[in-house]
Amino acid sequence: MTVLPVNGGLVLAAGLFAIGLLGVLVRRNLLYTLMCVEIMMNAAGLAFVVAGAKWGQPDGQVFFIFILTVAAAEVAVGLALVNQIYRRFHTLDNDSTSSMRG
Amino acid sequence: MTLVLLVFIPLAGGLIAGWMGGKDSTACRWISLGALGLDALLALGLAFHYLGGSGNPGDSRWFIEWSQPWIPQFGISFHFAMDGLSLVMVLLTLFLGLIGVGASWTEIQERVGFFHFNFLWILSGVLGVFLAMDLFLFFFFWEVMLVPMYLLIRIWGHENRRYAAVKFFLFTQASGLLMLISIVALALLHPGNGQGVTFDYNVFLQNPLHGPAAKWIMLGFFVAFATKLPAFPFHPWLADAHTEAPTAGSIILAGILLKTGAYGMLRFILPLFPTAVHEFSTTAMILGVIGILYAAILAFAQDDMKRLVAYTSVSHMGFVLLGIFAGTDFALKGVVIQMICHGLSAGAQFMLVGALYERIHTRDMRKMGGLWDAIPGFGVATMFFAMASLGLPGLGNFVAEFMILVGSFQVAPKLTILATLGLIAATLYSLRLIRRAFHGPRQDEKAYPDLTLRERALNGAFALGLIWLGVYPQPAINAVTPTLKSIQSSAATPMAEHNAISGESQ
Amino acid sequence: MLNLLWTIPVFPFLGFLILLFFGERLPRKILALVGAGSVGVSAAVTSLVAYAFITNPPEGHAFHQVLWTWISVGDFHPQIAFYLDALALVMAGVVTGVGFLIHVYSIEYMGTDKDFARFFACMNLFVFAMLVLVLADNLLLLYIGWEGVGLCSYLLIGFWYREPANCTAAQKAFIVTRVGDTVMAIGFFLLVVQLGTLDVQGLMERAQSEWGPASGMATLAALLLLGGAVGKSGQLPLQTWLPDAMAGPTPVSALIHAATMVTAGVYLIARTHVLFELSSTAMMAVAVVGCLTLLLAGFSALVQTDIKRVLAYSTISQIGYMFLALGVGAWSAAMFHFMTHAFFKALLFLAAGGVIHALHDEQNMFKMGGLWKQLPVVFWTFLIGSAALAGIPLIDAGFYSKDAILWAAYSSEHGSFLLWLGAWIGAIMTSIYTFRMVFISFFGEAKNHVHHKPGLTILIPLIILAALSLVAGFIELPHNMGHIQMFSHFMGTAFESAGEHAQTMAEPGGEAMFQILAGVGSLAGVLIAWWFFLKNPASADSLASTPTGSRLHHFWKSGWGFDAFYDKVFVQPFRWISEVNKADIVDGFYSAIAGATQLTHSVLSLTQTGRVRWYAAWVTVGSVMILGALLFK
Amino acid sequence: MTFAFYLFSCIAILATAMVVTSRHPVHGLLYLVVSFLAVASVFYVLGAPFIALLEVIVYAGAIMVLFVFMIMMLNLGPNVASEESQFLRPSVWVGPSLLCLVLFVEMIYVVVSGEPSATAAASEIDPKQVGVALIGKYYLAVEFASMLLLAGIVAAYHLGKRSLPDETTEEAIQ
Repeated sequence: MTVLPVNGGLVLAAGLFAIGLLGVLVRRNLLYTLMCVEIMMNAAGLAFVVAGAKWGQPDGQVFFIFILTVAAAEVAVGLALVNQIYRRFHTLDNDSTSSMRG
Repeated sequence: MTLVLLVFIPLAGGLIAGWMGGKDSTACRWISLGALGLDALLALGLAFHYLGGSGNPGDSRWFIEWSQPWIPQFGISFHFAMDGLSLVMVLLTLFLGLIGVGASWTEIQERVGFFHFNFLWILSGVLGVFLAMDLFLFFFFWEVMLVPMYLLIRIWGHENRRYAAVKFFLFTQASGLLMLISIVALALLHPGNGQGVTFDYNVFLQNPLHGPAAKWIMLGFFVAFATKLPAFPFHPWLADAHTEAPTAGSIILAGILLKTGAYGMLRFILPLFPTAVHEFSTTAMILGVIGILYAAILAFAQDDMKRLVAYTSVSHMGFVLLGIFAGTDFALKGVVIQMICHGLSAGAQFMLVGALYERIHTRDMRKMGGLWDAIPGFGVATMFFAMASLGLPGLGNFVAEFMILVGSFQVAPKLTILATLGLIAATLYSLRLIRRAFHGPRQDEKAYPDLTLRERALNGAFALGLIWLGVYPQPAINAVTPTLKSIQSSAATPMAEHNAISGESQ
Repeated sequence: MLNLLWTIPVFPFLGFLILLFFGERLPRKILALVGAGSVGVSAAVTSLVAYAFITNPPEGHAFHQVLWTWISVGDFHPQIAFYLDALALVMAGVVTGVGFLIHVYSIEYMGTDKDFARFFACMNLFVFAMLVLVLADNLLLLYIGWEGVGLCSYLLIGFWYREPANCTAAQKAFIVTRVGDTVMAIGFFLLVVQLGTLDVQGLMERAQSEWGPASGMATLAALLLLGGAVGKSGQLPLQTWLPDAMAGPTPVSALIHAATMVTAGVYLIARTHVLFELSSTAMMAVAVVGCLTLLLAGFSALVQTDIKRVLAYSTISQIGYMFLALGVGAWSAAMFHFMTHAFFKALLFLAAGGVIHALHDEQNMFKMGGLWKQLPVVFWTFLIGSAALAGIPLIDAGFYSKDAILWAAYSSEHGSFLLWLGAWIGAIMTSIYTFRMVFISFFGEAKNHVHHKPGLTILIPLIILAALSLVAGFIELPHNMGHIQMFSHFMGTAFESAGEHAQTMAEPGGEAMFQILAGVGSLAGVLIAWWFFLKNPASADSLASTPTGSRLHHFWKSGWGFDAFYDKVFVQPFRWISEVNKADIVDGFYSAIAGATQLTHSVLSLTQTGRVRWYAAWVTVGSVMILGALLFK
Repeated sequence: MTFAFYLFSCIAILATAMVVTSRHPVHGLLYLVVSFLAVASVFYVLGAPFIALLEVIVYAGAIMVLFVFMIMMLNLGPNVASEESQFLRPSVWVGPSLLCLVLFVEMIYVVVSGEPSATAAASEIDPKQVGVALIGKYYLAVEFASMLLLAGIVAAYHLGKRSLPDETTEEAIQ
């Protein structure tokens, strides 16, 4: 009977999430932003799976599947948007695409 | 079922008129006139049957009652009922509705169908308010009359209509929210009839709420109704809404919508929260007196004729507030008469201002003067209704104000004396209106058409109503006597000592 | 016959309706017929009713006719009902009789005015309201008439509304009387709440049985009613509107502001005399108000230049006499003076109107002069009226009625020497200013040309009124001179206590002395006026041009500064407040809420940059803070 | 097993850090694939083989391929890399790093303070269990997920069209 490093798994998820967030905050390229969002979602899924494993329940994994679905849809739409934006502004810099006066 | 029909006819008429509007605007006017006429005939039939002596329903509280479950889980039902008070208010509503259609006959030329749709739906909401005896249903109709009114001001109003409409909406909606909270709190806190939550008026009536909760719930209702009335610190929406609304809108707003506030106080606040009302009555009466004087001073200062008339409404409604919370027999009957008479006199004044605006294209009294020369018919009519508004004896407003003041004199002589000063203030603003618009030298030498036959007829209807109530108000008083008696007896417990005093001295 | 009572007010009302609705379309002759005729019919019916009432008096000397119940609340049932007793009959007779004469007079006087129909409509409405007032069976119905006459007064003072000054005068009249009316309304509230009725007879009974003499409530109620009477009758302190009311056409001044409406206050107090008798304080107040008013108005009348203003101040002063009489309990003397005053003051106004008309609307006496030759009938009738006003002994009605008041002021139980002295000085003043007016406008050299002479419709009413001014006094003679008491006996049926006063007056020696004093006083006044204003005008001017003299002159001319005082204390502050608060400060509160919302919006919209990374950063900051708050709370 | 877990964890962290700091999108993408593979291994270690497979197939496979296609379609020139290095000055890094660090510390704190027994008995959860739960208890959520995917497809199709009306610039002009 092996022992699961539950805390280690959660810490890993936290770390991945923090790095992904850092990427979102720092990178101006929309592609990077999308990638970092993927990282964060993956981290969240990881946390679900770790928690599910801890209690020995399948629900964590089920939720990972849902997150996967969301991620897939998000990437599809997100990349289509990136495509559209690049066509319109000829840049992927998300600071320069803002037309709000705020 | 008759009651449902009463509410339903304007709804249906509104739909048909709205649908016809795009094709033929005259037909659409006739349709709304017809729908209201039909409704008025129905109401008159009821009035003759139940007030004409023969059809007295005996001891029953209601003339007619109709109930059908709506959301039974929460004890909500389509519960309509009619007693003398409701009947009188329904008649007033339909009368002013008919006048309103007449008054907008030539004024409204754009989107006629949609106008009449809104107009009839407002009336339908008002009728529902007067007939609903389920608090949830009451709130439902309360909101039904609000949205079309907003549209009426927003679309067909004068220059500053957008501001006025939004202001109207925000005030009424915010106060309506308070009322909704109060209604829900009342339903939850009330012991009910032992069968779970209920919103039924009869159940609340049999077992009024006491204690600190009653006080807060009562305040919630009070703020909502006082905003609609409007009473002193809640009045600012009124001046803008009345000024900017189209003529028919102003007539309905002043004539009926304000009365829903007074009606709500009579119907709900007084009998449902007797102890809370007793504690609060002095404050409310002070607010009423402040309203009378403050609004009169405001009216005096205005240059805009319509705004002046609007503020007079606030002043007159101060009398209503005073009378309601004085709570004596005299005062309550006076309040009902005042509601009717103010509906007539203010309605007539708004109609005249509207008709005048159609001719001279201004409401600014600084640009008028000497109009009696050009349009003497207007002068006579305006003089008549200005006199009604200042409480000239022989016209209905005098009877009403006299009864209210006598009634409040029984419980609060000092406040009443202050309120009586309102009669002087009313003289000041009424005469100033006449003076600035109709007397003095002419400002221009243009000729304007005098009152048309249609306008004369409408004014005559108003004037006859006021004279009738001025010299023979007894039918109206008799109609509401049983209702007011039961309201008083519900509210009597803590007020017993006052009534005892006034009873002895009579 | 008495059942015709209700038709008396109805005829003028019908006339009003016809003139209102068809006034624009009918020819002038028919308008005149309807306008004057309706009042004439009403006068005829009144005389029929009077005949029936006198020859065959109803039980209790009062006739009561109920039309319908007006309001019925609890135990309070005011009715639309008429009540006829001697008091009401005299009032109704004067209103319809004098009213009819004035209407006839107006046909010519207003003949060229373009608003002929409006004039007669308002006049008819006035007669209607006045009749309702005097015939009312309860105070609430009386109030209809009371405010109705106020409305007509307003409409007629502002008849020539194109002139702003007239509008202002009209407004002033309405507002000032309305102040009094409001006080009176408060009195009504008190009566209803305390006694439970406004029916005059019932009220008097209950007041006697429930309050009794010297009760504080009775005093309060009486004083509140006095407030209304003071406003309507132009007594201190609400007299300021009456001189300005002369802005209306002269027949209006004659009918409303001399003969009838302004005496409504006298009527009210006489009507509720039982209540006043319960309180000696209230009686005293009435007497003092009357006495002060008659003096003040007398001095003001002395320095006016406008002939109608002289007459207006003299009206105030004469009504002061009536109040004095009421205050000392001489009810029938007050009514007697009311009647003679109605005759001679209407006469004076109409005659003055004749002059004004003849001189193309010239009202300044100093621009008249020497008119006695040019307008003989007007002159003689004016002279008769003046004699009656001044109370020239023996020959005219004014002497007898004023003498009765003077005697009562001294001899009655409420009277005193001071009141008599005031009234006596007032009488001297009256005759001075009256004959000043006569001498200045009718004697001396002619300063203006007479454009057209008055026709018969003007002269006949003048002559009838002049005759009445002379002979009306002989129906009531002091008991040392003929001792005729027709009037006071008749009035005694309405005032139960009036007979008692007649007995207390029985001191023949003293009375004769007072009569002589009164006669001498009025003759002396004529002499003084003759000396200063006809014989030796320079002396009057030099007296007026001394510093004290001119200041006093100005002070009196402006009516003792009441107008300026009210303007400072009431009018200006009210205007100031209303002007300051024009935009409604309460609205400011709600605007502040709206403003705060908008401010928050504009601050928060700064964060709407469209920069996704910043949004993410803020989300992060938020989650850090929430997590932190949860962890380290 | 524990050793494997830590090893793959380190790889995942390092690879992810490289993603965030890389200059060229394609490089970043490759690091991302590495990261995903490492996480998939972690899943396997944690006793979730089905999820590990899904991770490889969907994340590292399908989604990354989408990214690659997109980069190829956009055909970003060499100036992108230089532009990126312009943006990535140290001063830009400081604030966000601190923020993320704080968040990380807080999350660690949550994890550490939550449960005294930091470990649990390993027990593999096989795909069958997952399938039963998915189609049994969560059938409604599955329906929603499918609708979401459909919506994603429609949206992506719509946005991917060449000629969309050019609203943004019009508004900018106004």
